[in-house]
Amino acid sequence: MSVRQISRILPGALALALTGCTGSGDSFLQPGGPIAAAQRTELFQIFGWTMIAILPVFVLVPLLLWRYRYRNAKARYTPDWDRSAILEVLMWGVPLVIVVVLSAQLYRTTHALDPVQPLASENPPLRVQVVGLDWKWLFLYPDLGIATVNELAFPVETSVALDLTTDTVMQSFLISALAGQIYAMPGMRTRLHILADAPGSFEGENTQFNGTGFPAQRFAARAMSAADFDAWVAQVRADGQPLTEASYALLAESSTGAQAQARLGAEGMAPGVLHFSTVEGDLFHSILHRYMHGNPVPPSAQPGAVGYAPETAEQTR
Amino acid sequence: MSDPDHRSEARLYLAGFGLALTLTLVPFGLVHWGLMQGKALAITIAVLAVAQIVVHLRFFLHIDLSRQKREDLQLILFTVLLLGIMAFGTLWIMGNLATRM
Amino acid sequence: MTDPIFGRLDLSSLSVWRAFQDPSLSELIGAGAAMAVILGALATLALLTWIRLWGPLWRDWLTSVDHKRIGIMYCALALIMLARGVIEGVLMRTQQAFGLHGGFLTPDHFSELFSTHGTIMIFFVAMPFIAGVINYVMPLQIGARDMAFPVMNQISLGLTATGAALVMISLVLGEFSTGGWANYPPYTGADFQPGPGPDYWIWSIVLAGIGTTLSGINFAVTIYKERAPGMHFLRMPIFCWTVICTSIIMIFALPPLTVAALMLAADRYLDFHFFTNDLGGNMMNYVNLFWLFGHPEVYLLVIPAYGVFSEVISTYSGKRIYGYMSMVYATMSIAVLSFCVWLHHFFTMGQSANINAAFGIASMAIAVPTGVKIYNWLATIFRGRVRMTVPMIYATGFFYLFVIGGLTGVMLANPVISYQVHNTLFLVAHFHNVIIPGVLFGLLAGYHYWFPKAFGFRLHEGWGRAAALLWIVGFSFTFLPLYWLGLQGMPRRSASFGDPSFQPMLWLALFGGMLILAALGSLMLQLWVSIRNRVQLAVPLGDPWNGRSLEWSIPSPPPAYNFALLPQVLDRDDFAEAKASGRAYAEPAVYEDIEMPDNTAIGMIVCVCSTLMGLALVFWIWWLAVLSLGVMVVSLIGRTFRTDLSHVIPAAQIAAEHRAWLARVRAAPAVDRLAETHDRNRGRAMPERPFAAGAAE
Amino acid sequence: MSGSNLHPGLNLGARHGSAHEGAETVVFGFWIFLMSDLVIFGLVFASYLTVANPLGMAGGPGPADAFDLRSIFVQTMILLTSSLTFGFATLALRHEKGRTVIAGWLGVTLLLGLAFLTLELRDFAHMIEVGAVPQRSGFWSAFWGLVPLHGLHVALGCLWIAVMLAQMALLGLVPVVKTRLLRLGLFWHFLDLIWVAIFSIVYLGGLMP
Repeated sequence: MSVRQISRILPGALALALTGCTGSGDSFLQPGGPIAAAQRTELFQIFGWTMIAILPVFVLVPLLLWRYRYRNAKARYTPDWDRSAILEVLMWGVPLVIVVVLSAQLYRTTHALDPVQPLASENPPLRVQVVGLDWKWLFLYPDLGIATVNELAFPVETSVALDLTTDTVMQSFLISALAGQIYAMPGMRTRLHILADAPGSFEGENTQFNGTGFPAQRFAARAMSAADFDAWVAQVRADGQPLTEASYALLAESSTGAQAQARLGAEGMAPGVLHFSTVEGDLFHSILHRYMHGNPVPPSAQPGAVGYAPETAEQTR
Repeated sequence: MSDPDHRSEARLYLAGFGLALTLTLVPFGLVHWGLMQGKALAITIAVLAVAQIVVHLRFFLHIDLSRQKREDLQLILFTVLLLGIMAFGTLWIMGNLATRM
Repeated sequence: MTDPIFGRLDLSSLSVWRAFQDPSLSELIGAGAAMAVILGALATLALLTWIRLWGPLWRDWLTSVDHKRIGIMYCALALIMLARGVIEGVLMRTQQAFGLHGGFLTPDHFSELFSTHGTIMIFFVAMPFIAGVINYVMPLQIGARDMAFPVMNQISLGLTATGAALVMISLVLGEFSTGGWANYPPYTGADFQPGPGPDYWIWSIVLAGIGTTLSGINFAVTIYKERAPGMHFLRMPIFCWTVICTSIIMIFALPPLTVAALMLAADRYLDFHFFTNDLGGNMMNYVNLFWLFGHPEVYLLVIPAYGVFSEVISTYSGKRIYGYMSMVYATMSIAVLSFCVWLHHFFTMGQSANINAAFGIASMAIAVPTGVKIYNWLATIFRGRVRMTVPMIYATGFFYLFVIGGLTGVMLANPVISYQVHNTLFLVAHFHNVIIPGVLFGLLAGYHYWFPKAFGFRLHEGWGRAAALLWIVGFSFTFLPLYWLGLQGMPRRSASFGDPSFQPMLWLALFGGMLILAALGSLMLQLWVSIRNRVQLAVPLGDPWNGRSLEWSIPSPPPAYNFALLPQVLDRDDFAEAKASGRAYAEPAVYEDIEMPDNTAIGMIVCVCSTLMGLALVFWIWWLAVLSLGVMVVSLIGRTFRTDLSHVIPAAQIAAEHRAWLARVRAAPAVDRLAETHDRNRGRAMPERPFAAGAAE
Repeated sequence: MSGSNLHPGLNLGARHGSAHEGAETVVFGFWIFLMSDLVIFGLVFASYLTVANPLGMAGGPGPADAFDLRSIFVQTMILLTSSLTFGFATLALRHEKGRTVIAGWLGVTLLLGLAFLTLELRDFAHMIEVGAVPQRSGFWSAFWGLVPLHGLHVALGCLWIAVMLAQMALLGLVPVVKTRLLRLGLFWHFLDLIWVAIFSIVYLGGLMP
């Protein structure tokens, strides 16, 4: 069996073993889309290749320690032996070859899985703008005119193009079962593409600590059939409230999804979720540009800041 | 200033001063009178600055590559290497991020 | 706004007062910790007064410029801070084990815990421990009388102690940052954390960092200029090579941290816009600068630990280190490569695939020299005669666990994987997996190995074995489950979580944390038992392990001047060769006077003044900041006007001491390695060659 | 120079005996310190370059609004001349021309250093007047983090010269004073090196047509 074959079979076996014991479907070990699946494969391939260098250590340590224990007078003792050309070549050569192989693979997959690239799909792509707030995620659907908090719905087998920023401190956006994470930062726009193969609900989260409500900053990424998605859009339009400058100012206060529900009088929705039927103006770009304008953003106008008071800071918007 | 060693060493300092002076006057003149523009000017300024740094190292700090003990030479070159990695890396990364966001 | 005398320091800064106002469990734990600090300090002061140790403490320790005593003080500082760090770690594991939808700590308290835990463990445990071991061992190994700059060495220690003191004071006054040990803005900017927390972080890091940079300069110059005659670079023990590499990192990787932290300070104090959200600030550059320091930093920590393992494995295998040149090249290439990989800490910031790939490949490249080192150690064991002493138990644990850390390191070096597991518990598991088995096990092995050199008696073997096994097993239980949780997407720094399936693994991790607590307890008990049995454990003749390098050729503990006459080095592993060829323990023909630097209080002045300055800056007490800086500068400059700062030890005294010791060595029976850990071992080793040579073929 | 160079840069020379021998360690140590300091400057330069663009200036004043090329030119000339005068001081030390000559050249250097600082402070005052303050934008933050950092070094250099003048008067030219003068020389020339980078990158680069 060639090394190549081993490296193919071993990951499969490991995948079985590992996914057998996973508890929830919110990890890339149980992928819901092509990116996460490719990331899982990559993980197992690295595992397989590095084992070539690692297994000898695992095996040799006990063998050597036992064989050359002090009381074993039968073992050979060569106190001055300290070099061997063959060993030297192996010691440098084997890790080097492994790293070269892994580097080639790394270069290929890093480019292939670059989060900026749209994903191949027959359906037209969907654009979603993501705004990280203290301690919730706001999703804007610019082509549909709706918005949600802590609920990201999208049709299956569709490339979803996410533009991300935040209106507070730095955050990191991760839906593990679909794709990797990307930072979201105020005044900057990062990009990520996701695609789900089949309907399902996947957990999304912020992984960059941003204050006391951090553990609550989770949301559901819901992949649904095209028909279900249309129905969902209609429902958001029906049960949502308009997202105005005033309601955004309330929403942007440091609060978890549940607290924001109470603040905006939207109890009765799913836990932590808010729906907005309309969005006033180009909210995403006005958030983005607020930090690029050359005007100071004092704490009173800075969501997440100590002393954020949007009522008194109207003039700076 | 009677002894000859002293005089020749002082002359070296004066030579360094003259070179540094020239290498300062030229870029200031270029900018002041607007004799060159854009990229060409930027490159000229950079080249003249590096030349002047070499002049300072040679004539004022007496870094003379041929006569030093190797370990001291290594220190300076090594610093330049590491600083190069850090500064170039910073500009590369931050520049790339700026164009993408 | 702020008081001209007390700045922003007021009653509510006292954590005890806060607990009095709001007696929740979380505040009570905080107040309890504050009380522990205060009472501990008072008890220490009272004890010192009661047994009248102030005089000796001041004369022999605090004002000493002896590299050996400074080294011991560094290690003592590290062990005290280790206790706090471990307790905080266990507290966090407890919180998370009960953290399904809640837990008993407030999120604020939890975030303070992970911030202080990280800061303490890196800057005030690992770094001082390393600085301590290097300080003690390196000059002895190269045959030097002291560091190149003994007074600067004392000042470095003072500045490190300042940083540690500030972190300790933050328990009592105000609160520490909640931004983690990396303290990323804008979260730590004035808008989001206007309190004193991030300022504590800034000043403790900056002041200690200056101390570390000075240490690096000191180590490098000592090795370059103070080697004994004949000690060519290629005759130095591997440990000294690792010190060169580490000091390179101290000299060149601390500046980015200083720059980043001071820029953050400018943002917070003077309303600059380096890293703010608005007005053209660029927080990404902080991340960039921090990791320009942060990545070399972990190699700063682990490279000397590699050096310790090299010494330990070679000694306890009774063999030359295998592949000396390989080791040197590997260490050097790790040191240089460590400067080329910092971006892998932020693959997910949005830069192009080309940049990610370049830094990913550079990161993986470090695995090559690291792998070479591991194989070299195995080849050193091969055809040796191995004694499974405590340091070798640590080394064995290191082999297994560190290799796992290396495997996950290669995974994290891959941007594709990093996109998934970055910022999760997988990352937490990975860096604990390199830092604990790599750095801490190495340092504890070194502690065990060199303790008899420093104090003249061995550490108790049984408790040492218990501690080592508890560390290894405890580590595995604590951190291996975190890999699984990280792969499941559990983010780091979460005070609570919502997925019940995480719970079993977190309980397992808590169990491991308890074992680590027991390991820490065993270490303390071991120290206590060893001190009580110091007469049976004494090894005054200086060579309890059949050592191979110069430090074993002198008495334990060594005299202030280290070597009666600077040794003439003829070989690599010179002392082993000397013992084999019979030239060890020779009496020099002539003894000479030795000039040694005088004790000085300058290090303590710097320590006290900079602590006051740091505190004053944290609480905006401007007059105190200016005053303490002024006193510090004036005393430093004032000292340079004195020229009579050394004393001479007469040759006759040295001759008498050295001859007395030599006579005891010659009179003592040499013990073989089977008796190494028995009371018979007085520090005179029997060469083991004859026994093995016949049995070999 | 004689063949007995123990460290890079100007050596005292063998006739200075123990001062020459002792210089090997301390000068090497000081070189390492300077290299560490160089990394600090290098990173501050790199940070400056990352914000030297319209985004970093955030609509605030740009270099052309605040820099005065003529003043910078005068400062450059002063600093360059001070390097020369310091060089003469070191030569006088090396060739044992006596305390007065050394102190004379050091005094001239000190005056030049103070003149440089005065002009620089005047420039800073002008910048504050036109609103080029660090609170205005990331660009000006980086400028105020970089150029005054060099100014602070010059001020420390001036303090150091003053201290050395006092030590020469009180202690005479003992070995430790000689090696300190040697290191002070390295420091002073190093500052001029940094200034070359500052006037090229910050001022000329900023005022390029």
